[in-house]
Amino acid sequence: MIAITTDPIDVASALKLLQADEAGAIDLFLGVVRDKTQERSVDHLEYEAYDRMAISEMRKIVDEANRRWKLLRCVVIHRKGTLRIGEIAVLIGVATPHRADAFDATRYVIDTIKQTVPIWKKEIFSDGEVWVNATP
Amino acid sequence: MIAITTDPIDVASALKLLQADEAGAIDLFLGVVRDKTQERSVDHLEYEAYDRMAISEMRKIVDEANRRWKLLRCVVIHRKGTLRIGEIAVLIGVATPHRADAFDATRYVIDTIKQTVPIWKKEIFSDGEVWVNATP
Amino acid sequence: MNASISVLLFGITRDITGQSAVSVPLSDGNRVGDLLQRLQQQYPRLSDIRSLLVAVNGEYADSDTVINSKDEVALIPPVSGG
Amino acid sequence: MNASISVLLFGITRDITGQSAVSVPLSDGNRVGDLLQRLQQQYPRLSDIRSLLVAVNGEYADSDTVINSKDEVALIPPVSGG
Repeated sequence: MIAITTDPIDVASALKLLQADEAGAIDLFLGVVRDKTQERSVDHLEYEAYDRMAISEMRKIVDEANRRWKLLRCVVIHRKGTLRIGEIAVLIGVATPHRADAFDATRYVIDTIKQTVPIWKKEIFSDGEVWVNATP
Repeated sequence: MIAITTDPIDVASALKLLQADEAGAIDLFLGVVRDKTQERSVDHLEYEAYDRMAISEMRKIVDEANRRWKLLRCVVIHRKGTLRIGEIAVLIGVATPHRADAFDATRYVIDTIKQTVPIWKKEIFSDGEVWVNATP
Repeated sequence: MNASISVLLFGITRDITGQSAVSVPLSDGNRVGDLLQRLQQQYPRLSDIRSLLVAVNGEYADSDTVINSKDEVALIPPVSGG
Repeated sequence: MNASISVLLFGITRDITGQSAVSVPLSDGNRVGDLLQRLQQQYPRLSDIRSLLVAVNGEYADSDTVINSKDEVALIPPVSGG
């Protein structure tokens, strides 16, 4: 399951989607809004997505992970809109028979999402704001 | 938090323990009872622990992970008793500022638990049973 | 024949232009590279961005890719999801 | 002075002996290696196990470690948690 949502990400529902009788390992990665970037205090984040393309790029990443590791289940949910500190921005869940594949695949998916998927975040500080990575 | 329990492992409560304002990444690994081992159908598993020593060995592992990666939060819960297919046998949760540390630490903790912590599992098949790893 | 194409804008490019889409005059046979050049002339601050890619119909496109008037075209500033 | 020590058993060692603890005669100065030897004489099937460690007071112990009568001693067959 691959989704972009403005609602809070529900870990329990994601976990249900990952269940499979052949699964011996589930790795669940959560990207969370933290209170600081390079020692600047973050007030909140704004995430924006080119939804259609973001979904199709995430689909490519999951397909490639499937080719490399033969996943039993894979869930990718990215949130957009306003996110406060402690909220989950992205959830990657992978179920495999053995644990090395679950770790490798989860890490591949999140690393690649950060490189290719058209989603952008703006950090809002008390005294300004910045689109992350946008300028040198 | 480090625990051995006979109760089902509650992922939502573990997740609450992992929350920290400085956390940007949470990795959650679940070891799950799967339906097959080397093509033999598993009916259920029995886990047994030398509780006192298992807790202290898990504590050592978490302390070492803390030294290597500086974790914000770490939760390790191992279940014992009778476990059915699909049930969670072990949960490792790690919260860190950045994701590479969360993945590395989680993997280190589960890999090392499997090597040093005095917990044993017996696989019960329809036609027999075996203590995993016990005999050549 | 001259037409124009609407280019979708996200993130910093939307902030720079103040719009979520801009209309760019397009001649037959125009390529992604031509589009980028035209946009940077129109909005010089786009050159401040670390890198600027173009998606055509939801796929990353080379600067050689020819744009047709029915294509969905988007500017893709450096992504920062996750 | 001769005493005896109770050795905790888990997993396959509990199945082999049919008990969750066995009492082993212990002389002053006896070491972990002596204990293992004595147990393997008493329960030859313990030699079928891939490896057998001993914990003294909840810590893995070398075969040189001296066992005292107040120690908590346990046999540790190959672990398989997780």
